[in-house]
Amino acid sequence: MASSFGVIRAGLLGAALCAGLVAGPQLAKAEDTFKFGGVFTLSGPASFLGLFEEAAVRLAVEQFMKGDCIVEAVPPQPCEGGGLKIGDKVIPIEWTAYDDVSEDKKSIDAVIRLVEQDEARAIWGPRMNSALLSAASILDPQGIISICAICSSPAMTVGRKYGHDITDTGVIEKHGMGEFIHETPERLAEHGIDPALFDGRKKLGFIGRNELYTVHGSIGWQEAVEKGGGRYEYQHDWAVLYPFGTTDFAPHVAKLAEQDPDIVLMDAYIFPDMLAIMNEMKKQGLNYETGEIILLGNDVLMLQIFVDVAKDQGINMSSGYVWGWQEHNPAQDEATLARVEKYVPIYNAKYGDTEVGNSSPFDRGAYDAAIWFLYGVQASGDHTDNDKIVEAWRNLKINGLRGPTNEFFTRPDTGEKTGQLFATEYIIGVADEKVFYTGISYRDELFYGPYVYGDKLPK
Amino acid sequence: MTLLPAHRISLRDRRTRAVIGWLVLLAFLGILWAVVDNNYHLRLLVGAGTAMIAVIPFGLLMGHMGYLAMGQGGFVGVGAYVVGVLTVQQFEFDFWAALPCAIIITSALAYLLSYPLFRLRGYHFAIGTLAVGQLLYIMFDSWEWFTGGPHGTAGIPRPALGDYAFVTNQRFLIVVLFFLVIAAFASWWLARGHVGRALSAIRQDEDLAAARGLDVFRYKQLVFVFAAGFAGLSGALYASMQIAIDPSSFTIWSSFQYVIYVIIGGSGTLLGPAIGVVFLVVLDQFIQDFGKWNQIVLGGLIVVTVLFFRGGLWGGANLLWHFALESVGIRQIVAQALGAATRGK
Amino acid sequence: MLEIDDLTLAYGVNRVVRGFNLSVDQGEVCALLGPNGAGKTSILRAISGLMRPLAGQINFEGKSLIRRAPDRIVLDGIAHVPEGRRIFPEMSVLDNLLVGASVHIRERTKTRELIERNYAMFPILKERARQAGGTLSGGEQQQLTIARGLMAQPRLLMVDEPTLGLAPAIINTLADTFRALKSLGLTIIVAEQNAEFALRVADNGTVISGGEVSFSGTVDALRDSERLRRAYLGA
Amino acid sequence: MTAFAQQLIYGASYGMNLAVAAAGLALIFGVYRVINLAHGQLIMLGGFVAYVVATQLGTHFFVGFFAAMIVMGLLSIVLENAVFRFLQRRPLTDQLLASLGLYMVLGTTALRIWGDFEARPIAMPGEDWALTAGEIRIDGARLVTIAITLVLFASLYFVVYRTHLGRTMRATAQGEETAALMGIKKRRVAAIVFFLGGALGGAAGAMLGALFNVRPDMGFQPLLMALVIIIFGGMGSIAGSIVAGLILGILYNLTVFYVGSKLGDLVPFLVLLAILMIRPQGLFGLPDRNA
Repeated sequence: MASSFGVIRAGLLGAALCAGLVAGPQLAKAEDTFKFGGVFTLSGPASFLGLFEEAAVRLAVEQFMKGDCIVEAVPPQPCEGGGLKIGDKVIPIEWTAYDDVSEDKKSIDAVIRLVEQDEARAIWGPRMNSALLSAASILDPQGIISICAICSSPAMTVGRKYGHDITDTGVIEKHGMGEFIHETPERLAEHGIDPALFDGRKKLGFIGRNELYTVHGSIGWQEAVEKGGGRYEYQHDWAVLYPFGTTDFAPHVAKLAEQDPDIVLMDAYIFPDMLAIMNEMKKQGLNYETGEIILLGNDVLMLQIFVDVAKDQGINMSSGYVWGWQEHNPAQDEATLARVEKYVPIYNAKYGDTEVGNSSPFDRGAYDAAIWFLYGVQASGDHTDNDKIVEAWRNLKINGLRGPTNEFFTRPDTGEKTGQLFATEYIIGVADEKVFYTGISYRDELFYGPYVYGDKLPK
Repeated sequence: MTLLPAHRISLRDRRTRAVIGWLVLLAFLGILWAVVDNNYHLRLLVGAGTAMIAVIPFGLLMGHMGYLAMGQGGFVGVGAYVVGVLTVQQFEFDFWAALPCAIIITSALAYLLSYPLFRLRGYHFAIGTLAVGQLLYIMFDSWEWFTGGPHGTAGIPRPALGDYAFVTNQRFLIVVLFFLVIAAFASWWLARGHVGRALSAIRQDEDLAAARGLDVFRYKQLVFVFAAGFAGLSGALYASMQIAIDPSSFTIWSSFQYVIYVIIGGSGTLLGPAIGVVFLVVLDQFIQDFGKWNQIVLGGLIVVTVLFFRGGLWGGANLLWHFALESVGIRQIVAQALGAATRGK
Repeated sequence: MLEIDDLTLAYGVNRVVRGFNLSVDQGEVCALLGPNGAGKTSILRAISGLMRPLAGQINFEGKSLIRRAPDRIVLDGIAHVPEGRRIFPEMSVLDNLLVGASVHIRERTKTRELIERNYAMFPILKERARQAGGTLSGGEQQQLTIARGLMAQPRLLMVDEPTLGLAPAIINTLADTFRALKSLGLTIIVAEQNAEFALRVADNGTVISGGEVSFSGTVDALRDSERLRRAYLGA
Repeated sequence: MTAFAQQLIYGASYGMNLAVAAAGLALIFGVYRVINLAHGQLIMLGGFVAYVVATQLGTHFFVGFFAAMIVMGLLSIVLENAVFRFLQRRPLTDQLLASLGLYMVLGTTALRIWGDFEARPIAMPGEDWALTAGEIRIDGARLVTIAITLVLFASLYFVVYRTHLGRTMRATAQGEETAALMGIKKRRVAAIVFFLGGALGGAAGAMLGALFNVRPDMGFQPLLMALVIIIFGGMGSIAGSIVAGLILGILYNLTVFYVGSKLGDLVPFLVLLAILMIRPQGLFGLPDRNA
């Protein structure tokens, strides 16, 4: 009698738990669809980097299904609606995205969920830098294409056949700025910049949050300096890397000031951090308003919205000593502008009133990349073969919202094609509280930092 | 040594219920292992099993002994990094060779730390362990030459026996379940008899226990090292499961996670923490639908559990069972149903 | 003044007091006698509202004290001096006294008068006014707890085990104190193990053993009673 | 030497802010014997209240500052009534966990309401001037927060040691039941203590927010540091909070400056462990009666 109770109870408990575990959200299995998944930071401290990206990729998929693609490919690709045109068939695209809640662990779980439950053939993300290695080791053996549009790590691409990083890495950006500080006075003058800007500047500094993006940034900065042949001094050891959650930046900036740098590269992308650092720099004699130092930064520093916010906090970036870069050419040609004008209202109508917000250069880049990838799949002629997709995608160029003819990058030292999507970097300055394009841009000068991992991921 | 003497088998007996609960849980995991073919669900199971290996022994420290340690994630991290460093970088150890190292190093660390830490009690102990956890995290993050720093360490192998490699989740789950049974059995073995009584005496009134001649420190040290050793084992399996590890998996929040498992499941029992893991892993799948609000759901759940379900889920289940047994009506209904079923045969 | 009927007290399922009755008249000093664990402290705690009775009635000046909060009961005029000389050790003697006057702290002149009266009755407290309570000697601490109880200006003062751990000379002083308080017209309940002390200061006595009343009567009757001795020895 | 002195000053200023954050935690622990992890989010929410009132409604910094104190004080009372009062006789694990649950709920709510990308400045007096002595400079805004801190601590000291309210609080801390026998209303003391604790958290948030911008994750580091401070200074000791806050703030700055920018937390936590070993009751604390 007593044991019967146990059996019933065991059965009930088991059934309940089974039901719980197995009844998790599942997608219906449809045979002929192209399964495309994404892992984004949609909540938590870094959600601002994920919301617009997810929105843009989702928009790209929707536009593709509608047959209303904005970006054009070279050679031309059809965009007929209903999905990918593969041979005679039209293959619908199935898009699934998960939120990693700003946690690396969650983002790995999401990657596995996409691969093993949703059977995705290509995965967008994760962005979390420290999750990349884990994701790579899960995705690569299965030949799953992985794409990241705002990643920062060469770990996304180096030695990885299926890994594709679209433009933005901690290392490569620093090569862009590295080129800029080595410019000749003539070229500076030619573009309306004070030719004496870099005269007598010798020591470089670096400040950023302690994370992979910044660590790579600092390594890239050292590479750029070495490439310049000794005109400047910088060591990776000098980098000031403040920990997560830092509230008072005074000691960190003091450490930077102690090194007495002539040029400081601020590698941060979170407004409150950046403002706190910039305020503190002014107070501690690293004044970029008076030319005490030159402040260099990344694309976030060169956002008009940031310049406006900084102005509200009493920071004047218009002094001629603050420079940064963007991938997005502010002085676009007419064809590109026409595409932007078509795209922006669609995006804004869809997301403008939500927490995603209105269109910016970032979502345009992500949209470009997503459409480009889908064209690549279509051009391969076989959406089930990732090798063919990669091959076809790498031979496709696009005329995107960011500018014409984006393409994959070839490493100058080996001539080998890597997974790095090439996009030109444009040097940006601020004058009269508005960001402006200097006319200086870099393309072939940017190259991979082979020093981070050599040619393969760490084993 | 029998799990249950025959005369004690009664559903009113706590121990009987615990044994049944364990058998159900293990049978449940075993059945899932056999029937689940969705790799993602298998992976959730692997994750849950790995967490249980750390949580059940940790429950002895937290529930049975009443010492709240808020740095357990650090010990799991040590286990993971020992395996990570030994199997990957310069050393290229086999997983099976690295695993005991992980356990030994973690236990040794806990042994050393137990001397200073157990001079503390209550909140002081909690915050002392928090400090240890935070220091370990800083170490993982800043000893780049050893741990890879923010890069982490990648390419950790999954174990193999001869030609049989536990590479798939289903195979790896065998390894995890094996160690889970060891962890559960060892904890049960430790919690019974004099150690269990000593722990309970320490929880109720440590000074009194010491005054009665109990070597309180030795017992505390034993349980602390025991919990840390299994945390190291769990970390080693975690590293192998994840293939790549980095410091962000071993922050203060990961330490809190272990505490949450124990409390939600039911502290003071061995089964409770294990149930807590299963429940939270399943719940996590559902509250993903709450999207950005899921932390609120989890936080609210913790508050409600602490306020209203003092024994956690397992305590609540026992209470329900108790009411069911005490309520004559239900008993009759069940008895009739069973009678009908037997007659049917 | 205080009427207790059929009081039953329990900790969990453990009944410590059963069917206890007590009647205390105005101006009387009543001793609760009994060995350790007899339930004396529980009865005092029930009167002052720290413990909720399982059954029974407690009436003070015609008002029921059942389910009344401790702070209301203090306001009603009952002060409870707990056992073990629970002063506030890190607070000064003066602060200890002022805390005792919490229920009427706004009436400054009254508080000041009460303090002066206490200082007159316990001169040592005046000397030690700025000293931390924890630094006083045992006898001084007991004086402080009684003085602190008086600060609430009670009509009924309940003192729990005042002589515990005190030297005989100090117990003598304490007995004088009780007589002085009685002469002021205060009603007092004193719970004691020390029968000799209780018989010296009290008018009436009630002996409790095992949670029940085993004897009740005047001190004189009590003194001759075999039962008192038996209650202690037999417990 | 100048650099060292400068770091001392920065550290002292940051330490004073942390001391205010810790004092609230210490006060609640001292009287009520609960370590309230949700205090970290009260600090953060205090910053947001100050931001909404001072910046968005366009009032003076001090209006926002007092609003933060009052709103967080009230929220703290609500938390006491809804959660902590039920946990008073429960093991510390339960108390800590409940407060952790509250931490998650409050933190996520704030994140959902305000998001985390924007910079939220609060204009504060002293922002645009500084005292300089040779190479050493002291920002006006930091001086203002130091002044506020001193005023807050003086008021707190006055309330606790010079008023009857403070007397009842101390009495409750030293013997809750005995205090009840003196006619002290336990619930009222709890409400006041939680109000003061929450208000101090709100004040810390308003000051940190004004100095360094308001953000949803701003409560975490101050909470960690406050935990270290209350252990260091002695659980429940107000004087201990300010001394330990100063020492911790200075140590943090010196570590960053001389040891390494990544290792800011290293020395404070090492010192914490050392203190726990040598003098578990902290600098000013009496031996823990509760544990």
